This record gives sequence, structure tokens and C-alpha cells, in this order.
Amino acid sequence: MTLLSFFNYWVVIILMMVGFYCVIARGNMVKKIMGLNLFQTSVFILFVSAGKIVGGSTPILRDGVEVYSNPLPHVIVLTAIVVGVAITAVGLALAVRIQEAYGTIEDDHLRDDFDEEDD
Amino acid sequence: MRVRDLFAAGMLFAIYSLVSAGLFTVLDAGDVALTEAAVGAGLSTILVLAVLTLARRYEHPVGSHNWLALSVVLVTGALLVYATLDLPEFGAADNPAQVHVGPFYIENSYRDMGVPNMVAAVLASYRSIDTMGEAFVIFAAALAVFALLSVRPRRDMPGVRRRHPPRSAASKGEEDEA
Amino acid sequence: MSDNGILRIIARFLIPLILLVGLYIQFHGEYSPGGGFQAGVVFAVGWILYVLIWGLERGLKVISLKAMYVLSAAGVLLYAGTGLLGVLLGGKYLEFYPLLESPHAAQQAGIIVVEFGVGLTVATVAMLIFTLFARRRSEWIAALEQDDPEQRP
Amino acid sequence: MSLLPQLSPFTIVLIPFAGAIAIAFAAGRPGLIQLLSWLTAGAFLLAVWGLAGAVLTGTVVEQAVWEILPGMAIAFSIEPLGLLFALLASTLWILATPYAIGYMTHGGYGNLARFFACYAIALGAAAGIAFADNLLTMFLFYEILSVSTYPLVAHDGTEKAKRGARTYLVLLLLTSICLWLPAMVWTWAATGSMTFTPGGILAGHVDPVAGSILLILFLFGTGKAALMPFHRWLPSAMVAPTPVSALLHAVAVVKAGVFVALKLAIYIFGLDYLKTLWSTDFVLYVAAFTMLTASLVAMHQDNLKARLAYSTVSQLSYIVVGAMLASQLAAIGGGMHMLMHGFGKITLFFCAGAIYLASKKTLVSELDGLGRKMPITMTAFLLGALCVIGLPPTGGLWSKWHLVSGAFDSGHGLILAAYLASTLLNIVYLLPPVLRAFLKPLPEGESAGFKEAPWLCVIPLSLTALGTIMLFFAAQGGYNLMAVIFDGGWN
Amino acid sequence: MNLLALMPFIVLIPLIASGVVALLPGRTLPWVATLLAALASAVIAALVLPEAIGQGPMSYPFGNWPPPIGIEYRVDAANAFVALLVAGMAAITLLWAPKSVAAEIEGRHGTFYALFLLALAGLLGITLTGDAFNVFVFLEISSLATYALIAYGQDRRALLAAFRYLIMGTVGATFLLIGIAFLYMVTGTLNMADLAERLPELRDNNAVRAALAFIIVGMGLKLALLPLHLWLPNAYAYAPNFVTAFLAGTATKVALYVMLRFVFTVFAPDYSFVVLPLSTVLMVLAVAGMFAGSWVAMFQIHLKRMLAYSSVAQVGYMVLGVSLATLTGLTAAFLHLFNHALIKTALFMAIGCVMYRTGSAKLDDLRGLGREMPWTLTAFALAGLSIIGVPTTAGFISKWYLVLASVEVGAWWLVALIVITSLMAVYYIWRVIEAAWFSPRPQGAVAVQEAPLALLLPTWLVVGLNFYFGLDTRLTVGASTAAAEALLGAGVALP
Repeated sequence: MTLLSFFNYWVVIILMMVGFYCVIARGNMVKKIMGLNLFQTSVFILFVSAGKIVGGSTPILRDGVEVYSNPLPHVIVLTAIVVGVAITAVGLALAVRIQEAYGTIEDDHLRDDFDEEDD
Repeated sequence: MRVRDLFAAGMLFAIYSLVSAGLFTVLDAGDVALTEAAVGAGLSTILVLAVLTLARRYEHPVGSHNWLALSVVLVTGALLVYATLDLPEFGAADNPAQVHVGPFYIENSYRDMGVPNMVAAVLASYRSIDTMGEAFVIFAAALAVFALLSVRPRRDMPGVRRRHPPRSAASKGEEDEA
Repeated sequence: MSDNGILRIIARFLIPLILLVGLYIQFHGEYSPGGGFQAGVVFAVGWILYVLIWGLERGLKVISLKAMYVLSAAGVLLYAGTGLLGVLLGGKYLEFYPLLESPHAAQQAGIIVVEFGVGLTVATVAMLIFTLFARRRSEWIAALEQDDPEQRP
Repeated sequence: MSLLPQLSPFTIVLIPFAGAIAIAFAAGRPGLIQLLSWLTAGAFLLAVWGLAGAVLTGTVVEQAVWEILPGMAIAFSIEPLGLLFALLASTLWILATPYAIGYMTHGGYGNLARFFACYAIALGAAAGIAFADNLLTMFLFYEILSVSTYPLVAHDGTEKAKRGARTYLVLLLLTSICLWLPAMVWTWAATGSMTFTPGGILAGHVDPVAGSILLILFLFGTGKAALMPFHRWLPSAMVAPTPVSALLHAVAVVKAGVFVALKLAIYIFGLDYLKTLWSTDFVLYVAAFTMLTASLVAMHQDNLKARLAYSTVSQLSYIVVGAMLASQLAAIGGGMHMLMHGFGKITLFFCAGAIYLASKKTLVSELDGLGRKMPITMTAFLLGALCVIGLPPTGGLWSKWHLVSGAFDSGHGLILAAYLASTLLNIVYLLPPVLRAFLKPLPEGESAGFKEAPWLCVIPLSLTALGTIMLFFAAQGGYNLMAVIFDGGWN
Repeated sequence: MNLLALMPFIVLIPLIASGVVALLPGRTLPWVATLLAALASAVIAALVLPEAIGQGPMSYPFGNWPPPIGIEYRVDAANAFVALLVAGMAAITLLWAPKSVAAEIEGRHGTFYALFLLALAGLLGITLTGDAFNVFVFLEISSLATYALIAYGQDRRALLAAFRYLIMGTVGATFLLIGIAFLYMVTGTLNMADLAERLPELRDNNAVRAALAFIIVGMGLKLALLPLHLWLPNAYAYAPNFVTAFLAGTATKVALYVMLRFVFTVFAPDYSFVVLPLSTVLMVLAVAGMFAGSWVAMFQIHLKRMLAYSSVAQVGYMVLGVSLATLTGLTAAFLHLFNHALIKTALFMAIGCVMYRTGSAKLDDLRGLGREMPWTLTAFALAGLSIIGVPTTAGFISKWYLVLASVEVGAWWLVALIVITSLMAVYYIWRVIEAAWFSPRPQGAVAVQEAPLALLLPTWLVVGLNFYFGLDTRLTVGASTAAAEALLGAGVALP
């Protein structure tokens, strides 16, 4: 195996980590959700690259094509993308409600308010 | 993602989605590319923008680096890199993924159902219950957003519920009947 | 934006085109990339464009919030119902062969119906979510003004 | 005896619980509560005596109520020791009932329904312990007893009462859950059985080291037996109204503790096995130490109830020592002392309560001349004291006699000395109140306004005092009952 | 119809019903439909369980495509047991629901109940499926619905709790996805049984190890295993009472089941526990969870938070049983999984009754309430006995087995720890009892009535079940043992 064959994976990993960092380190909820999306999308790329065959083509039957890439990861990722957008929608809706209820969507600012016991 | 302007961040995010859609095409995943473009660049961006009309456009400055978060991320990254060392070579035709279940679809989907787009065949027939689940995920998201955003906005949402003194016993009785 | 003439004219052309593309992706999904999900999104985007230009009120006249809600449920029920049909006709859940005589036709019919269900759900859900987000701002301002005229978001 | 109904043990145990529920529902109607209390205590008494008749004629009574897991059941069986304990509890309960009613109504206490319901539950739990066929059942009722007496101790509702009650509960729960429960699990894991078997179940299953640890866990885990250093709860519990102190902390609770100790010694370890364990001696000397120290502490207590409480701590250790001597005679003596001390100590507590009710006096130093005002009470006090000390004409003589003989038999000279020294101390702290009451004159300026306590209180204490004398003559019955265990005639 | 044909309908009935219920108007109609769906699902699960125990695994291929080409539902004793628990608890909590929901939920009830059904169907789907990716899909169905259900809470902190749960839950799910991706890349299959066949060849593969790690962390997040538990207390505390009662009994249990399924079935136990130091890691986390959870619970003044922290501790007990990796340990884990669902549901229901009347779940507001709401608080006390582990309650049985499992491997110190944490449970339950019965009512407090029968009866039903399963252990112990055997395979005994 050559170093090159890892290169694809490592780029994906770097992207993944950027997204993950955004999720846990950022206080802003919109950014958190964007980070989540970034994180997930990178995983999708990892998944799809599992199905790639060098020299293959899109798995739609045509004449003259011998090698097709594996369709299964594509299906998985399709489903996962849909799940991702569903989460984004719900997360953003929650952010809207939090903005209304608290007047901010900065998670850091809410921490104190949150941990205060109610008495 | 060091952009404080969330609008700009949203735009960057849309561009990233488009780029990855391109990447998907390169990886022979036409369907995925189409979806990513429609969703990432389209739908998600619209929603982010819609939220930004409601909330502050600029992120609050973050004081310092979050070392804990950074270390968590680095550990995860290290684990991922460690894992990749034993992953099959990228793009090779003899990877396990290319020899076990995948080829069955490539070889048989046309015979089974006469559909040239194998992705559609796998999606809607071989792994149909997944797709049904996906439809229900979307439906759940709709219900969730509906539940969250169809109540009338209130500013006085209590931090502590019902701080006012407990109601009298008489009014309780009425409530029970209601 | 509805007073921008150029936009309106472009949109007049563009929106039918988008809807057409949506339909193509929906029903040509077995042959080329695409399927219910992508079609649904594209279809919804067409409607969203319409709303962006002519406003939410007119958009909701085309399809009301209630209709979206009902149709989104109808979409998943269509999918699930197709699966049930397979059981009723003696097969497994989501087995399409029992639907029609010819195996290929049965599979294709099944795929088309469930993809349509997905498309229906996705399109209406996208519209629904967009509507709810878009409407929220005006509702919120109204609520704020009712509580305290001074405060604005 | 055969005229009495013969109910199954579980039914008998349920009687007080059913009564408690009925009493709880009668909340707010004192008359009904009293009636129900009488009914429950009466029914319980009849049932226990009915069973005794059957058992003495040779019927084997065993009852598995429910098997939770294979080999692990809620089950009851009647054996002499348990029967003795149940007889004691039921008899004293019926005597304590009028006393409690009189005391609580004249003392102006509230929340009567809760009080009498918990009282009944405590007795039911004591019966459950008495009839338990295995460790699990015993543990269950032991904990019910602990928890159900908490409201009784805290009955006043004052901070002081609640603090005392908390000490009480925490100590009992801590010891039972931290020490007893693991010991039980260990026993189960080692032997696969938890059933009480004559001769013990541990022998041959655990090595002496483990057996020694088990013994320590079990004995100290039985917090109700008040071995030092886990005796603190007993003085704390004296914040309770006197009927509670009398019945529960002279009879039901503490006797449950020593009963458990005896039962463990005889039926789980087995006396022969017990002899081989090094920790037997350890526990023995801790108990002897407790016996002496508590007596010394009792001497310095001016508060009458506190003095009685420490006396109880000391007397309980007599029984534990009896169990640990690993001699049949001493074990029988321990069983008998459970009975004798029960009668004696309840009399003393009844008297203390009666004195408080009549004169509001709680200190020993205030008792001067009281004998002239309350002759019946003070006479009863004298009898109770004699019984606890172990002097004729009371039953206490016989139990101490057997204990001392057992110590002599097994060659524990030190223990023998401890017994004798402690008995001397008994005399020193129990007789002065009587002497003060009868021989010293009333203090100057004391109004002569008070007289004997209400008859509802006086009659019970007279009866228990008479009981101590009766036991002097009837002690042979108790001995015979106990001896059956070791004759091998009992399975 | 035979049972196999019925089996997928455990999931499908609530799933399809959600589409219908979403459209139903009014308040009663959606509830009735939801209840019927949950009951039907529970009945089928109850029918399937003995079959799964007796006959071994049943497989239902969707679309009649044989696995691993298509997706199968694969039911053995382990997941039939969990499915019965989830569906059963859903039906029981639904009995309790109407009054509570009427008081707390704004907006359309049809939407609310549809979300509930989706959450239920998602949990059941995760349980029954035999396909790794299908787990992810159904996990997200239930998660999405759960976020919304939590956000229905009337306290604004419910929103924040839901958001944080969303973030952590999604990260967890994505971790799971990464794990599945690795597994797919090295084996080429997504079917669990197929994976199990192919993984033994890949013992020394880094990616397989990483996959296990990711899956465990991902599920640990959903399970609220100690350092990953942060979302749980607030989510439970501020969600509507009905939702809390349901989630407390089901959500973490299913996450645990998924973890077990991967650890034991997909990766063989001799891999997970021998090749990797999983046993140690899980045991440390479990013990830490038991302690930290109980410790924090002792100082909570908000009772729902207290119970939530107690849940963190109880998850520790379950994971402890797993970490022993013996048949008895696993049996104990399954037993506690079942019994804890009963206990926590009963406790949350009782607190829900209190909140229904007083609007507060704070310890101070509970003072002296024992006399005004005797039935409610007695139910609480009895369920409290069960969580402490008093004999004749369900909680005792599971702790007993846990202790037995510890003794079997000679880990006496674990017994001591279990005892100590039980004592901590005594403390936090006792605080409530003392406040309710031995403290005076605060001054100026208005008289409160006993909770309505519609709430009391289901609460007492669950309390009764706690005692029933504390006495009749044939069902629970039998099924748990069968479940543990199913997971451990043919009698794998581990050091």
C-alpha cells in the first residue's frame, strides 16, 4: 500500500475533525449545527469512497461499461444525508425557540442560567 | 470555521456542500452528488438563513481555545488515523466491499427488476425498509418542527414553571373536568 | 422582492422548469441519477422560489399548511401501504413481486410508487419546514409588539 | 389448647399487618382505633398460642409462601426458639395495649392512627422474624421492623425526636445492609442455601477464616443486638413515647436482635462449628465488654429511661455471650433470658412511663419518697428489677443460673467473672431508685397532688410484674421447650 | 397468520400508526389510536417472546430478499425480551398519559402522539433489526422524535436540554455510523449475522478495533454511560412527565441492547473481552457511574433531576453486569434492564402525579404532602423500596443477580460497592419520604387533593408490577437467562 492510498482517508479525517471541533467547542448553536453537518458529510465521503473502484463508473447500467462502482454505499449515504438534513431542521427549529425563550443562541452564555438551581 | 459572521459561514458551508457534491461525482456517486447539492447547498442553507433572520448574525467572540475539546477531537482523530492504517486500499477492485455484497446488486439488479439505475434498485427494493425509515425520519422532522414552531411565540416562557402560588382548590376542580 | 420585474419574469420561466425537472427526476429515477428524495427537494425549491418572489401568502394559497401536513403523512402512508399490499397479496412486507404478474413490471411499479411516496413526503415536508421558519419571524414580531412595543428582535 | 384456631405461620404474621391497615383507615376516630388495636392484639395472641399448642403436641409446621428464585424463598417454620419469642411478643403486646392506649390518650399525643398502625406492623415484623425459615425472610422482616419503628420513635415530631430517630434508623440500616446482607449473600454463595437447619449449614462449606469473618459480619450486622460499638441507637431511641420504649425497645426490637444472634449461632453456624472459629472468642469478649461497660454507664445515668436503656444494652450482651459460649446450657440460658428479661424490662419501662405520666418526673434523683404515693408502681418496679438482676422470687434467677453454668461448663473463667461482676453492677444501678422511693421522704414543698397513674397503665404493669414471679415457678417449661432443639428431636 | 409473519409488525404497527395519528383531530382520538397501536405491538411481542426463547432466532427478510442482500429482522431471546419491555412500557405509560398530557402539552395532540409513536417505533426497530445500518436509521427516527418530545416541556430549559441532547445524540449516532463504515469497508457487508461470520478473520485489524471503540462510544452517549451522561439529567428533568416516564423506562435500555448486540453478537465476546480490555474499561466506567450518579442524586432538590441522576447510577449497574462478561453477569444486566424500567417508570409516574397537583417537583414543596396525597406518595415510597433493592421487590432480584455474578468471579469489592451505592439510594429516597411524611406543610401552602384516579391507577399498576416481578421471577429470570445465552452464543464461558 502506498502513502497515496491513505491520502484520501486522511483528508476526510481532517475535515471530520474540523467539524467535530466546531460541534463541541463552539458556543453558537447555528455553528454547532453547521459543524455537525460538516462532520457528517465527511463521514459520508468516507463511506462513499469505500465503494469507489478506480476506473469504475456510476452504477447505472449502460452499454460499454464493464466496471461499476459499488452502489450499496451510495444508498447508505443517500439515506444518511436525508437523516442529516432532518436533524439540521430540528436543531435549527430548537435554536429558534431558544432564541425566543432566552434571547440568545450562544450556549456559553446559557450555561450559568441553566445550572442555577430553581429556587 | 473561524468566521464570526454567521451569514458568511452559512455561505461557506453551502460552498463546501457543493464541493463535496463534486467530490461525490468524482467518486461515481451521481445520486449522492445530486442529493448533497440539493440538500446541503439548497435546503440546509435556506434554513440557516431563515434562522439568521431571527437570531443575531454575528457570533460572540470566543475567548480562548477550548483545550478539552481540542484534545477530544485529537484523540478521535488519532483513533481514525490508526484505523485507516488497516483499511483496504482506496479504489482497489479487490476490496472486501467490492467482492461481497456489492457485486450481487451490480450483477443481478437488472435481472431482478429491469431497472438500470442500481442505486434506485437497492434503495427502493433491496433495502426498501431503510428507505421507508428514511421517509419516516423526514416525517418525524416535519412533525418535530411543526411541534416546535406552531406554538405561538411567547417571551415570558418561564424559567421556572408556575412560580405563581398554587391555585385554589376550587379552580383545580374545574380543571379536572376540562 | 415581488416588485422586481426582472426577477419576476425570470421566475415565470424558471419555476415551471424547476417543477418539470423535479417531475423528471421523480419518474426517471430508475434510469438516471435521482429519485423520490431529490425530486421532492427540487420540487419544494421551486415552490420556495415562488414564495421568495411573490411572498408567503400567495405561496400558501397554492398549497396550504394543512395540505402540506396532510400530504406529508399521506406520502409515508403510501410507502407503508405499498409494503402492506405486498403482505396482503401473500408476500413479505415490501415485497413487490406479488403486485403484478410480470416480475419486472411488478418491481418497477413498486419502486415507482414508493419513490413517489418519498417524493411527496419530502416535497411537502420541505415546504412545511420552510413555511414554519419563514412565518416565525412575523409571528414573533407580532407577539413582541403585543407584549411590549419597545422591544424588537 | 386445641380449642384455639391453628393458623399457618404466614397468616399469623399477616394478622398485625391487616390490623395496621384497618387502623390506618380508622384515622381520626380514636374509639375505633382502640377497638381495632385490641382486636388485632387479641387475635394475634390467640393465633400464636393456638400454634404453640399444635407445635408442642408434635406437629411440624412449615410453610413455603413463595419461592422467588430456586432455593430462595419466603418461607416460615416454627421451632422452639422462635415460638418462645413469638409467645413473648404476643403476650406482652396484649398487656402493652391498654398501657399504650392509656399512655397515649392521657399524654395528649396526636396522630394515633399512625402510631397504632406502626405499632402493629412492628409486632407483625417481630412475628415474621420469629417464624422465618431462612435468612432472606428474616432479613426482610428485620428491615420492616427497623423502618416501621422509625415513625414511632419520631412520634413527637420535634427536632430532637427526629434526630434521635434518624440515628436509630441509620445505625440499624447501615449495619444490616453493610454487614448482614453481604454475609447473607456470602452464605448463599458458599452453601447454596439460606435455610435454618439444626446443627448449622456452614460447617464443611467455608474454611474457618471465612467462617470467622462471616460470624463477625453477622453478629455486628445485627445492630438490634446492640453490641458495642453499634449500641448507640438504643439510648437515642429513648426519645420515643414510653409504650414504644417498653414494648419495642425492651421486647420486640432488641429481642429480635438477640433472637437473630441465637438463631444464627444455633441454626446457621451450629454450636460445634462455632467452637472452631477464632472470632467466636472475639465476639464473646466484645459482648462481655459491652455487658460491663454498659452497666457502668447505666450507673451514671440520672435519667431513668436512659438508665434502663443502658441496662438493656448490657442485658442483651448476656444473651449474645450465651450464644457465643457455644454450650447448650448457655444457649438455653440465652433463650430463657430473652423471656425473663422481656418481662422484667417491660415492667421497668411501664413503671418509668407511669411515673412520668403521674408526676412528670424523669430523673432517678427525683424519685425520693415516691413509693408512698405510688405503691403499686414502685412494688412492680422492685419486682422487675429483681427479675433483671436475677434474684428470687423472679424468673430471672433461672436464666442467669443457666448462663453462668454454661460459662462454667465451657471453662470460660473470665466470662464467668464478667457475669458475676455485671450482676453486681445490676444491683447497684437498679435498686437505688426503689430504695429512694420507699425509704427517703418526699422532698420539702412538693405538693402531694399526684397519685397512681391511670388504671389503664397500672394494671398492665402489675400483670407483668406478677408474670416475673410466675416465671420463677414455670421456668421448667421454657427449659424443656429449648432443650428439644438439642435433643435432636427437632427437625 | 403465523408468528413470523406477524413479527415485523411489532415495529410496523406503531410506525404506520404514527402517520395516521398525526392526522387525527382532538385529544381523545389520537390517544386511543396510539394506545391501541402500542397494545397491539406489545401483544405481538409477548407472543413472539416464548417462540424466540423456545425455537431460537427467527428471521424475517424484508421484500423477501435474503440477507445479506436485503434487510432482515432477526429476533432471538435477547431482542424479543427488550422489544416486549419497550412495547409493554409504552402501553402502560400511555394508560397514564391522558390527564398528564392534557395538562402539559400545548398544540395538536395528534402531532404529539404521532411523535411518541415514532419514538416507540424507532426504539423497537433498533431492537429487532439484524442490519447494522438499519440500526442507524431507526435510531435517528426515535432520536428525532425524542428531541421534539423533550422540547414539549413547559420549562424553557426543556428547549436547551433538547438541543444539547440533539447535539450529543447526533454525535453519538455519527460515531456509530463511522463504526459501521469501518466494518463495511473491511467486510463488505452490513448484515449483523454476516458480519459476525466475517469478523473473526480480521482479529488484528486496526479498523475493526476502532470500529468497536466508535460503536461503544456512540452507544455510550445514547446510554448515558458516565462521562457521556451530561445530556440526561436535564432532558429527563424538564421533559413533560409522560415523556420522562416513557424515556426513563425505554430509551437507555435500547441503547444498552444495541451495545450488547454489537459487543456480543457482531464482535464475538472473546474478541471484545479478551483481545480488547473492554471489561476493565466498562467496569471502571460503570462503577464510576454508580457512584457519581448516586452521589449527585443525594443532593438534588429537584426530584426529577434526582431520579435522572439515579438513572445514571442504574445504567452503571447494568453495564457492570455486562462488564463481568459471564452468563450470570449478563443475566443480571438484562434483569436490571427490565426491572429498572419498571422502577423508574413508577417513580417518575408518582412524581408526575405530584406535579400534576402542585406544579412543582422540588423537595421543599413536597413537605408534608404525605397526608394530602397519601396514595401517590405511598406509591413513590414503594417504588423507592424497589430501587433500593429491598427483598420482594423487582429491584432486589436484579441486585441479587448482580451480586451473585460478582461473587462468582470473586470480586468481593464489587459487592461492597453495590451495597454502598444501595445505601446512597436509601438516602435519596428517604429524603423524599421524610419530607413528605415527617415535615410540616410549608406555611401558606394551599391544600392539595389526591391525584386523580386516572393517574393513580396506572401508577399503582406499575408499582404492583414491581412487587409482582419481585416475587414471581419465572418470566424475568427465565427470559433474561435466555437472552444472555442468546448473546453469549453456545455457552461461551470467559475467564
